Amino acid sequence: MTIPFLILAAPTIAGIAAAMYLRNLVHCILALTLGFAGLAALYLQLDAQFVGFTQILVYVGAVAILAVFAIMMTRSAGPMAQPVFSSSWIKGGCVAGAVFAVLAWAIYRSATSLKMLPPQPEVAVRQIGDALMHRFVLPLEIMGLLLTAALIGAVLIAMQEKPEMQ
Amino acid sequence: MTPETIDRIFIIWKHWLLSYAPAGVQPLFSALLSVVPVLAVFPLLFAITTVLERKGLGRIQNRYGPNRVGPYGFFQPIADGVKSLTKEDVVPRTADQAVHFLAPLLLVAAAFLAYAVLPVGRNMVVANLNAGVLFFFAVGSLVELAVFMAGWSSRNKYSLLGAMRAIAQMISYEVPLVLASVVVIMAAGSLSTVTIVNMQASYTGIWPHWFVFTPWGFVGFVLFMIAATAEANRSPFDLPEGESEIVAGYYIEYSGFKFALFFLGEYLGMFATSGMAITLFLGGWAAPFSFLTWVPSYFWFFAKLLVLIAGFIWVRGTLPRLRMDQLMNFAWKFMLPMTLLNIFVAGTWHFMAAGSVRWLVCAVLIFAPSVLLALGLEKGKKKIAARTYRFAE
Amino acid sequence: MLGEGIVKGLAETARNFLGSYVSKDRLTTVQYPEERLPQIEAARNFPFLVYDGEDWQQGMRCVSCLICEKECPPKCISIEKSKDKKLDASGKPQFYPTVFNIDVSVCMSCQICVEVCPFDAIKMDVDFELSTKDRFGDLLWNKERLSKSNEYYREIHPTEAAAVDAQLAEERAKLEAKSKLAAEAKAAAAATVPAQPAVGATAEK
Amino acid sequence: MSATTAATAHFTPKPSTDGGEGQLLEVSMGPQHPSTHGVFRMDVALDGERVVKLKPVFGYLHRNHEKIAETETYLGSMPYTDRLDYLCSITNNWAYALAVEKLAGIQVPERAEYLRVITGELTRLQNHTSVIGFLLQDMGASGTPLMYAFREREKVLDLFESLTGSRMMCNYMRFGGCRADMPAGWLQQAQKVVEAFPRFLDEFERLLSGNEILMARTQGVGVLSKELAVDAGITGPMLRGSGVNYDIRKVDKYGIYERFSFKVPLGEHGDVYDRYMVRLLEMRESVKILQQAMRDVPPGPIMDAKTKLRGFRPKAGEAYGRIESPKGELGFYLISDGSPNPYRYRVRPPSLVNLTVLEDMCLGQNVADIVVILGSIDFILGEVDR
Repeated sequence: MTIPFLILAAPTIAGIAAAMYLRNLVHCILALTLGFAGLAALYLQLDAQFVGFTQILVYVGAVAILAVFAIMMTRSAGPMAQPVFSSSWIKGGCVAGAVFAVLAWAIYRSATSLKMLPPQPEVAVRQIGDALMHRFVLPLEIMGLLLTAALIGAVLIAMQEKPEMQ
Repeated sequence: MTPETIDRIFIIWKHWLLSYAPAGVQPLFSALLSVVPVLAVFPLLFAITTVLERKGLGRIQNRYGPNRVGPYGFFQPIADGVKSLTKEDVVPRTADQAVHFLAPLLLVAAAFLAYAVLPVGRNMVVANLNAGVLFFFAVGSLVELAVFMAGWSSRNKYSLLGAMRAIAQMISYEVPLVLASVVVIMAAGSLSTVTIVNMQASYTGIWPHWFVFTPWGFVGFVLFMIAATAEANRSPFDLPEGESEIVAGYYIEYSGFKFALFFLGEYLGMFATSGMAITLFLGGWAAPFSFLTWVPSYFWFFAKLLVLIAGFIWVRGTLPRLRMDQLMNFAWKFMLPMTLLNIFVAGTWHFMAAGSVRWLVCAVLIFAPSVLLALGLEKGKKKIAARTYRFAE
Repeated sequence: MLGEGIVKGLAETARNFLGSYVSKDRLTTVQYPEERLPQIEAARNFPFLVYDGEDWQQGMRCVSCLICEKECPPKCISIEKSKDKKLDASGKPQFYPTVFNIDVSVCMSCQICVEVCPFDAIKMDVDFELSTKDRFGDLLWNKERLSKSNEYYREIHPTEAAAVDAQLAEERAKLEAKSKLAAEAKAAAAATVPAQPAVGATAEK
Repeated sequence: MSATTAATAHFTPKPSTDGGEGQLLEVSMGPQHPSTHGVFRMDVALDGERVVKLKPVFGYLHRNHEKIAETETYLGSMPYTDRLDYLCSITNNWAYALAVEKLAGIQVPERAEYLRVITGELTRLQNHTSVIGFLLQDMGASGTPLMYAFREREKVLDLFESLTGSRMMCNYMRFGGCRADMPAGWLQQAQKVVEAFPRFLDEFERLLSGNEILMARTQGVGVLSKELAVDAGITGPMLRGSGVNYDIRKVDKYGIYERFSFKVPLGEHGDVYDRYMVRLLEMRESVKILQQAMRDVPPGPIMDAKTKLRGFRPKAGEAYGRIESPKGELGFYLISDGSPNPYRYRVRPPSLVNLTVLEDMCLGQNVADIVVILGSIDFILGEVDR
């Protein structure tokens, strides 16, 4: 636990917490974006440049914008009428606690097993490319196929409007 | 002083200044010394560009342009600055105060971040990141968020429309922007901007090895510049501002200094994408001919930047604005296929032996489909063509 | 081919950009306060009252007939007619305006007052720099401010003024001939018929 | 609420009324909006960027023109007609003079008729240049076409100033002729301007007519069908852009228009591009008319000697005088009861009538198209609101 880590972790946690507790949906998303950015900074601190920048590009640049766009297109952006705590908060808490426990267990286990490894040299982008093209080429292709299918599906959904327009 | 010393003068100064700093704060001081010039030079360039743009547009339109403040009107930006600083800062009552305040700051901050990876001269880059190009596009996407914040928080319908347009446009054109630069990354085998420039800074005879002098590089450069125009919200893609349609778009409710910040952010974004185009395709700080290498490298970078800015001004002075659907059509039906095709051509180039055959094959591969795509755009659902007219006696 | 029209347009703007440095025909802007366009003779901006001779009160042509006040479309002229008569430049007793005001902010420079004036007493000025910081006082011009000499009129509208002067001189000559004739007749008839009043002769025009 | 725009009102999107899925955004474009060409407002309901409802609101510039005219003398209304369509004061004067001449049975001398044709066609040139410039300005061409158009328009306005004394508020026509004869050298100057004009049109066409963006923005946008145009009483370049051969210069042959040979360009699709091109081609025809008129202008008086300026009282009756103004059929309807003032004075403004089809042309189009369609209508609020 270094000081830079704390400096970066604090806004990340704060942003994510604010995303849950703020009443205005747009504020929530902006706070969530802060959380994403903090996460990216944490990756950078761990010398994972590629992952860090991809985090910003994908989560800040695309996911947050997509959410914002969805809100802008679909509903009035005023604050919600319901209270922040939903009536079934106990169930939700239980699920969250369970997920946290599993994650913590996994991290703890891997941390103990990885402790022995020497520090990795900085991963170059070229290595990532090599890995994607050789060792992980099948998962990559499957992902590509899945995304193409999703893209075609999205196009089809968008296409249906056309006869109505004319 | 030898040319080498002049070329290195800023680095020498930096080291000289750094030697006075105590050892403990040296990294911090070094970073500061790298960042402050960027914060000083590019806003100054912004000031100069506003005058140049107004004077250039004026001449294009057969006017003088600003010529009242100072010699030939070159102190106009000072007058503009004073004006924007002394103006009342109006915030609409229904606006979301905090977001309304943060939006211009975020925009300018994101625009400045992009300069971190631009090599403005030999060994002159703020941060030589391994994934520099990726960093550039990552911080570029922050601009969209700032634009959304401005448009949404103003609580104005025009600004909301403007923000929707801006985000849709930026997302659509970010894809071809990134894909157009992929060819260079393929050729260079690196995401580091410094490496990319160094690869282009060699010569055959007097001719440089810029990527723009290859078929895929040229097409990539053109596509990159078109996408950059759209990213920078410049005419003919200035729909988010759309003066005549949605008044001023997402910054309609900003006044005074915040408005100036938007203005600054927009121009900084334009310089940054132009700088990236120079880095990727036009050899960065490399001299255009081998016998001109004695001229300091930073001079070449800024000279190229000014040429691209002049191009932006010229285009702005000529073209009318596209419409939203046409803009999208152009992005997805022309730009995207072309960039993908360009990647394919770049791959072909890579695997073919050097010579005129390679040139011919790649040129045909890129030219024929582009004509077809253009025809497809023209002869789409609504045919666009010049018409002849009949006359009644 | 897509882009052809765009390239043509770019060439055209480039030509204009360069042309604006060499051709005066393209760069038509006039740097106003320092440079000025030559004054156009027919220009009209705001009426003024013409006087003959040196003294504006003495030589004022206006006889306060109130026609312009009546005909002025926006009704920006207000005149008060004098009770007494005063000798005009040619030495005839005439009514004169005690008050003659024109409101600059109302006047629409239509020149109808000039066209309907039978005495050529009101003409259009070419001076267009009438702006003032005083919203009320300075925009209502009185008789003194409105009066300008015939020499000034000749200067700004030479052609028109020459025609007016010739016409006035002719009328005056006719009048003199008539009055001479009348005087002779008077002498001949030994004051049996009274002379025709001079005002009527001018107003018949 | 902010003072900068009226669009802040009703911020919350309202549920759609047309049964569609989306929500409608109501935007009030104007009265302070850069492209409404004056104080004009449109209540627009948008579905995304598509227009589903458009209600024009005007009257902000109403100044009681017709009623004032009834309290003025016949002559006194002449300068007021300048202010109807302030871009083309001379054609306004002409239409009014024509109506009064019909009412009072006045003959116009030959030279005055030629002067009227020359100034009237010059007015058409300068009106069409500025309209096209404004149209392209609305399309976002950052002022360049507008500045080129204004550069040429200035030359015509210079001619007007040296002939009539004013650049825009010419107040030139009188019942039975024209107010001022050509000063020395004017005709030569005018000939020079007219000879140079086609070169400007060529430049303009090179600049933008073939431009793909312009074609994409205007072709198929704001289509006005032939039938609707006729039914709605549309006149002028708008009607001809829709392909209806109707030009009052040809139909009425008022003045001396039957002496000149010129053609009437007709559009086919009735879209914005056709209206734009029809105006460009019309200017070329106007140049032809001007060349003929300037060649043939005879010497002679410019005012009917019998008509009095002061105390003008036409006999009781009514008359309707109309001309082909640059914007369409401009008519003046007058009833005289024998007094110095008209009993009834009515203007048939082409701008207002042409504006009535705005909603029909805009529905289903993009919000960006509204301003282009509006620009292609060529209306002047001074004439719409009167």
